[in-house]
Parts: sequence; C-alpha cells; structure tokens
Amino acid sequence: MSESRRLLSVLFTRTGLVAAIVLALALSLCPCAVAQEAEEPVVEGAVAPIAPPTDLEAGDTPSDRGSSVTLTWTPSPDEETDRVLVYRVYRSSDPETGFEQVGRVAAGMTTYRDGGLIDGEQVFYRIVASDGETESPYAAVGPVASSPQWFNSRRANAMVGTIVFVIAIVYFVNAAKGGKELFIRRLAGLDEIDNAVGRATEMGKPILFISGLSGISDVATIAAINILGEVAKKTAEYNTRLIVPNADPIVMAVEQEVVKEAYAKVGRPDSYNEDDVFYLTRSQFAYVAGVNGIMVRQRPATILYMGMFYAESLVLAETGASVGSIQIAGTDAVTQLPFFITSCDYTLIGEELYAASAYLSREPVLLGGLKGQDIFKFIVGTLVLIAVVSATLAALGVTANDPITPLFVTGG
Amino acid sequence: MSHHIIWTTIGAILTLSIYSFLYKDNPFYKFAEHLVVGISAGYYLVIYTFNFIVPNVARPVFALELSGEAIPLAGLEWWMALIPGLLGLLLYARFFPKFAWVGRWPLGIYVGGYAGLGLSPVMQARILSQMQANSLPLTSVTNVLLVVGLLGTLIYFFFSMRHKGVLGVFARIGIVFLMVGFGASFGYTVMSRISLLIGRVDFLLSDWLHLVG
Amino acid sequence: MRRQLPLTLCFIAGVFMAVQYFIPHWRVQDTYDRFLIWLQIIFAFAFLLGTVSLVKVHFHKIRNRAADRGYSWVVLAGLASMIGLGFFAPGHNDPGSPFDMMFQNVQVPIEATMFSLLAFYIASAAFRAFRARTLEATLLLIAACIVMLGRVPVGDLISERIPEATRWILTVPNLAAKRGIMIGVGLGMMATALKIVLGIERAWMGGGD
Amino acid sequence: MSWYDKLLQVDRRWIFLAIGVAVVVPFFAPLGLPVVVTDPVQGLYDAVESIPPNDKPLLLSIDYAPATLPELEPMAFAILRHAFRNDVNVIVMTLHPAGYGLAERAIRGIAEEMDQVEGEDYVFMGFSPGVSAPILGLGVAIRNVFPEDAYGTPLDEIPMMEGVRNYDDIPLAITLAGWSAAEAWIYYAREPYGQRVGAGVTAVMATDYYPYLNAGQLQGLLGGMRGAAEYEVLIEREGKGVLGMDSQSVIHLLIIILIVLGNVAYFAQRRAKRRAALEDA
Repeated sequence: MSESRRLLSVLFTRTGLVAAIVLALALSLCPCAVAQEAEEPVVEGAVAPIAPPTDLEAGDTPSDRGSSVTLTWTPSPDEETDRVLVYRVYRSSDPETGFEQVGRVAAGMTTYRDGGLIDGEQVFYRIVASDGETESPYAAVGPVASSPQWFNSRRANAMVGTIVFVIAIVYFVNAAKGGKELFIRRLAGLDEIDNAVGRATEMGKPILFISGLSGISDVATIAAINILGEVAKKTAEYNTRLIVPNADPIVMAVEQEVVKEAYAKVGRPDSYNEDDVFYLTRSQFAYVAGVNGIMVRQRPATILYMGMFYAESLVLAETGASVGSIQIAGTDAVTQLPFFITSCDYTLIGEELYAASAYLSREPVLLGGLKGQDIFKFIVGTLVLIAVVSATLAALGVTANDPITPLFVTGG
Repeated sequence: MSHHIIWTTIGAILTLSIYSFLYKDNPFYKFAEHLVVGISAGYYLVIYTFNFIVPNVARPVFALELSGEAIPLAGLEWWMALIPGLLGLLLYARFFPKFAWVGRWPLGIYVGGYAGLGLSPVMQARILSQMQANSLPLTSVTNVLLVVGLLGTLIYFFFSMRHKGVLGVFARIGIVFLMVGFGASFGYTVMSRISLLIGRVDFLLSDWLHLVG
Repeated sequence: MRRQLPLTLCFIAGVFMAVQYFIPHWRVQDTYDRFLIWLQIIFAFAFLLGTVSLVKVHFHKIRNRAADRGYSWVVLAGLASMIGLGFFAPGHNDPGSPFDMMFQNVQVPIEATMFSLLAFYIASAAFRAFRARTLEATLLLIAACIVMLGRVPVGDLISERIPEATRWILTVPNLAAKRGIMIGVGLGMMATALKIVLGIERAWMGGGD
Repeated sequence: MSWYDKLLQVDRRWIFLAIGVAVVVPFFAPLGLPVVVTDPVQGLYDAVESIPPNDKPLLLSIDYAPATLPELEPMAFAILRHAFRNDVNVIVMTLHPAGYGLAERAIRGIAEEMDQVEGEDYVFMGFSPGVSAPILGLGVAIRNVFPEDAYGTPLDEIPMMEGVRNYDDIPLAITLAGWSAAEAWIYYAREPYGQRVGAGVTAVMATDYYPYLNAGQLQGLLGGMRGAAEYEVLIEREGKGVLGMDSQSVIHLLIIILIVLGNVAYFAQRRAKRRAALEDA
C-alpha cells in the first residue's frame, strides 16, 4: 500500500516533467494518497472519507482460557484503493463514550483478538480503518463479554486419538495378564545385551550405561531408566560392575534406586556401590569430557547408550569404539541415529527404544502394551491411506473437497 | 587489557589440552577434564539456585530480597511457594536411610507430571501433525514416494508380526528409506561439526595469537 | 504408604498433565503453569543431590588413595571455587562477575573444544564404517556423500545437479523416513508415559511391588 | 602386509592430522569459492525485507549457547545488519541461561558498528527463564515477560516499544538456537498465536526443521554456517560465514576421498580373500 506512494514520490523527484504528468493522471485516480505529495493544497471535503469496515461481529473467543473476545469484520472497500493502512480497535465499557484504542492490525487482516478482559463484564467495540492519519467513520458492536471454556474443541481429534490409544494399550495389557502368548519380532541389539554382560564378566571389565543427556521431561529418559532396570538385574546376577554416570540429578536419584533394588532383588545388596551410579555435571560437553575419561581409563567391555542424545553422541561413540568396547545404542533422537548406526555395533531405532524394556523383561503385561502400539500404528497407517485416497480424489476433481485431512488438524 | 590476555591465554591452553586427547589420554587432558567437570557442576548449582529457588521459593516464603528490600508477593501466596520448596527438601530424605522412602514422593510427582505431558500433547505434536502433513494426493512422484516411505517405515516398526510377505516387502522399503535418511543426516551434519572446529581455530589464530584477521 | 503413595502421586500428576491439554479454562491453565514451575523447582533442589554425589565420589577417591586422586582435588577445587564465587563473591552470577569470568573463560572454551572434536571423529567414523557391504550400507554412504557435496560451494562447482539431488534427498526420502520415525516414537512415548502413569511400569521407583 | 590392509588399519590419528591441516590452511590462503543461495534462506531474507522501516519491530531471540556460537553467531550478525540497514527496529532477547552475554555482544557490537541508538532502534531484553512460558507469555503481553529491559529501563519509557504489546505488533520473530528452543517457538508462538516465525539452527538440526518449513510453520530457515554464508551473500556483506565455506569445502572433499579410499581398499581386500579361498579349494 505504502509502496505505491513511495513509487510516486520517486517518480516525482527524479523525473520532473514526466512525473508531473503522471502525477496529474494519478491525482484524478487516487486523490487522497497523492494529496500529501502534491504541493497544491487540496480543498477540504473534496476528498471522500475512508470507508469503514463492515459486518463487524464480536464474540467470546472459543476454546480459550477466558478474558478474550474475538472481532471479525469485512474489509473496508478502500483496501482496494490502497487507502487503508491499519484497522484500529477501540474498546469501552460504555456504548457511547470512553473508547480507548486497544489494538491495531494491518490492512488485510479481518480478525482481532482482544485480551485482558474481565470475564462476564460487558464491553463495546468500535473499529475504524485508517491511512495512518485520517480515520474512517467507525463500525460498532456490543455489548459482548468474554468467558472461559472447559473444553478445547479444536483439540477434540487429539482427545479421540488419545482415548483410542489408551483403550488399545489397556485392553492388550489386560489380555496379556490373561496369559495370552504374544509374538515379538527379534531386536538384534537387545539380544546382544545378555552376551555383552557375560563377556564383561569374563573379561573382568565393567559395563558403562549412559542414559542420555536429558532429564525425565524426555520420555526417552524414562524408557532408558526402564532398560537400566533390566540391565542392572543381569549385572547383579553376574556380579559385574555397572558404571552409570549421570548428567541429570533427578535421573541420578531415580537410577540409584533402580540399581540398588536390582542388586537387592538378586540377594546381593552389598555389591551395590553408590559411587558407581553418580552425577558428573549437567553441562553437555563437560559431561562428555568426564565420560571420555572414564572410557579410556576403565576400558569398559560394553557400553550402552540409551535415551535422549544430542550432538555428543558421536564423541562418546567414537571414543568407545577406539577403546574396543561392544557398543549398543538406542535413541529416538532422529538426528543422532546416523552416528550411533555408524559407530556402534547395534542400534535401536526410535520406537525400538521404547519397546526395549518390554522385550528384555518379557513381562507379559509390558509385551501387551507393544501389541496395543502395533494396533494403533495399524490404525494410523490405515487413516493415512484413507486420507491419501481422499486427497487424491479431491485433487483429480472427482470429489469437491477432501473431507479426511482436516480431521488431523489440531488447533492451539 | 592484560587482564584480557591472561584469560584468553588460559582459554587457549585449555583448548590445546583438550585437543591433546586426540593423540592420547594425558595429564593435560585429565586436568582440563576434571576442572571442567567441577566448574560446570558448580555453575549449574549456582544458576539453578538463583534462577528457580531464590525467586520462586526463598523470596516468597521469607519475603527475602538480597539487597535488603522486601519484595511484594506478586499474587503468589507464600504457601503456594512453600509446597514445592518442601517437596524439593524431601529429595534430601535419601541422605537419611531411615526416611529415604519419603524421597519418592517428589520423584513420583516429578515423573508422573512429565509422563502426563508425554501423553496427549504428543498425540498432537508427533502423530496427528505428521499424519496431516502426509495426507498427500498421489499426483506426483514425490508424493507417492513420501506416502510409500512413511508406510514402509511405519511397518518396519511393527513388533508383533513377522516381517514376511507383503509386510516384509514394505518393511524392507522402510529400511531403504531409513538408511537414505540417515545417510543424508550424516552428510548434512558434517558441516556443523567443521564449523565448530573452524570456530576454535579462529579463536586460537585470531583471538589468541593474532595471526590472522 | 511407602510404595502406594508415590504411585498415587504419580498417577494424579500424570492424569492432570494429560487432561489439562484439553481444558483451556484459566483455572486449569493457571494451575498447570504453576505446576510446571513446581516441577522446575523440584529439579533445582535436585542439583544439591547431584553435587553431593560428585563430592562423595571424589572424596572417596582421595580417602582410598586412588591412583588418580590428584585430579579429584582439581574437581573439588573447581566446584568449590564456583560455589564460593557464585554465592559469596560480589556480583554473584551477574555478567562480568568473577563467577561469570570463570564460566566464560574456562568452561566455555573447554566445552566448545570438546564439541569441535566431532570434526575429527566424524571423519574417522566415516572412514571406518562407511563400507558398501550391503545394499542398505551402500545407500547410506551414497546419500551421505551426495549431501556432503551438496552442502558446500564446491558441490555447486562440480555440478548443478548435486545441490538439487541434495535437496531432493533431504525433502523426499529423508522426510518420509523422519515422519515414520516420528509417528513411531510418538506411539512409544505415549505407551511408556501411559504405563508410568498407570503404575504398570515401576522401574523408576526401584520396580516391583 | 599389502597396501589395502595397511590402508584399512591406518591409525586414525593420521586422519585427525589431515583434518587439522585442512582447517588451518584456508585461514592463510582463502580459496574464495562462490556461494549459491537456497530457498529457505531466501525465504527468511524476504521475510525480514518485507518489514516496513521504523515501524513494528523484528523480534530476534538469540537462544544459542557458547557451544554453537561458530554456526549461529554469524547469522545473528547478518540478520542484525540486514535489519539495521533497512531501518527496521529490533527487539533482542534470549531464552538460554548462558545466552545473555552472547546476545548482548551480538546486539551491542552490530548496533555500534551501524550507529544504532538503544531504545530507538533496538532494545535488549535479556534472559527469561523457562522456554514455553516466556514464548507463550509474549503472545499475551510483552510487558508481562519483560516489564523492563535488560538494564532496568521500564518498557513504557522506551520510545521504540510504544504501541508494541504482543505478537500482534511483531511482524516476524526469529530464533537462533542450537537446541529445541527453535521448535518451542513454532509450538508456542506460531501455533497458538499465528506468529510468523523464522529460525536459524545448526546444520545438523536443519533437516528436522524441513517439515515445519514445508508445512508453512516457518517463514524461512538458516542451516548452519552455510545458511549464514548465504545470508551474508544476500545482504552483500561478507562475514565469518563466507570465510568458513572454504574450509568446509576442503574437508567435505577430504572425507569423501577417505570414504572412497576405504571402499577401494575394502573391495581389494575382499577380492584377495576370495581368490585366496579359491586357491585353497
């Protein structure tokens, strides 16, 4: 919008005479915008006022925490003549007076969300179109009041999905309790853990377990803790040293419990050494410096990397490889998977990490959960296929629109 | 100015100490390693205490401001600040074996809270959004590949069925896509890593030795 | 009481966090905001646990006259100096304080250098592991080489096709694989989280009954 | 021992040495290879370019930590230079606890270089703890998250902040982060508020952000040092990004040569083994 004006002024200053002609022409077409550029004073009243926006509507913002109202309108017809720069929004608790500007939006927008209201208190709005200096007559609406909602309808699809998921998992967990035998495909990295513990015992060397660099807030860390529980049971049985350096103090606290209980369960509570499940530092590469030191000095027979990893993955895994350890990794960090795949002997990819504790423990209840996951995955795959068919039909013009894809869109 | 030179020199010596690890483990590396573990552990203890415990617990509960001015409670009732403070203190129960089990209370809340966040928000952020993004009309080769690749990868992750027959074919396609993706990620990353090395060399050559620009 | 209460707390916290996602009402959302801060506060308190653990490990090394105990003194000295400067020195952790100078000039360069070791390791890993042994391995290494070339100016010099191929690999096969992984990971996360909330998986509190 | 066995068992420290040499040499003898601009970078450039001068401010969240400085700082410099050259006002903040000093050094350095006035052309807000909370909070009211700037001046006393209340008054927010903060901006600013967001991330993270770019959730994306180099080319002001591209090219080639050598040796060894096996039989 301002573009046209800038252009005009450039023409005016640079090309004298030609510009005057162009201006004269433009003047007749767009009197207001040029009024400021032209030297001649324009007679008041010769300029038509900017047309206001129309169809102004106001209502409580749906699916929100409260204290906000959403306004919508049809743009001022003068947007087409580039006379409108902004819409200004005014609010008052009185329909007649006391209006104060509460916001403005650029031309082209047709909604405004006004926040900071008190729920249930009625307010009135006026909105004007403006070229930056003069304002159009206002469009008014009101009274309107904001209110909070107890359900976010824009997330209904996520809710349905979550409920179906929970039902699928709980159903199969219960079915597994009934003793139904469940097949689980082989996960090479996990089969190797038994051998790895045995190998470490034979060599008289420790096992190093690294549960990622993140905290409990990453579910991957919880998965890693579950795996540690299973690994600790095995090392306790074999009486192999298990070293667990931590980057997160809460994870350390939890893992001390996990390892301690595992040793207690196999009747070797005295073999548990709290100094082996310890905190190093929260700092990413200071932690890596420390763990590298442990690797080159303790030369662990096996190193397990489970959980959430960041850039440090390859520094750790290459150092581990250089000291000749068998390395098994598992992470859902997509960016780090290539490095573990390159440097480790076995790598659990993404969802396999979450399947690991069920796989290792062979507890029917946990295996049942895996079956539930598969069923849901099947549902996801089928829905994607249906959506693809629907989108294709719509794209080919067979159907008017694609009714399926929008079902996956979730709002804030 | 000399102040600055001393700090830069310390940084440079520590930098070289770490690089010496590439040759082999040695006392310089060991020193730098142990130093950074100690310093960074202290750093985070201080930072978290000042950023979370002081403003959210200590100040509201004791109305304590380090400069001596009492601060307003900003709508936060003091006992609302006391609860997380007490939960935090309960963590220390593990120092007293008799009461160690009490330390599980805050852990339960902590683990449960984050696990809950791993439920419904994940459905939206990781599953629905990706389904939406992949609901593509099969009108181009790209789209066909995206759909086939996604389904193949999904099938690769099936745990409770043998990867045989049609399933096996799709799982295999899934692996192919995974491997190309991993290769791409690897190749893409090299750049970042070299950038970091360039950054360190720049520090040594420009900031410390003033050899270049 | 010893096991049931933490499990109950875990359940309540988990259900609340899962359900609040669907309830925009300010009463719930304000509680959610506050609860998030609670979790962060608990986390902040845990740092003392961690620090005690670190001190204990090195104290034991010194007491047991372990071979490398000299370095344990280095750890303790570093830790003590930061705690001393942070809590007691003027300026505490403000920019420009002694605490901040230690951070900027000791911790930062060491960490940055550790990070930059990746440039070396990425080369040695590629040399060692990128062998065209199987179809999958071959695809991986070809994709890696194309993208490596396509990301640097020299790739543009060799052929215009290389940056194009790079973009294609990144936005088609790579994207499809990532989406598949993301959905799978999402399901794994949800299942794991659900099992924790429902108390089916109890490893976090030492497992069992 | 034949050549291929030697090659396959080469001490990796020789590789380390080669990498070291390849990084250092271009510092003294730049090659000056050309840089081609890609769409995601052009997208971010266009988004900044479209902000009208001396109007609503650009929000630049410098969320990187020291570890990712070499990749992300050149981006901060280039974007700030671009904004200031166009007389676009800038709000700078950081979400990383270790980012305060880095953010301050970037904004102060470039502001000084380009004669920009604090409070009129730019504001430095400092650090806000938490990640989702401040991002969400800015959508409600900037003054809730930052009642005052980093140096204690109330926002109401800062001329540039007049009429700037929340995302409605910020045409574009750019995050420069080597961690999940960039994602957080999409989740908590773009999704709930429809805020236009651009991101600069490390090269390694960039692939993860392609889906957001394709889904239109990001206006543009700078990936790593090359992203910075491309941006530097667009604003016609070369910096550390362009300088780093030479070392990058050399090392990328070196790694590819290593992979090729490794495979040649591997196949030679395999063939020799097969032949030996045949002869034995």
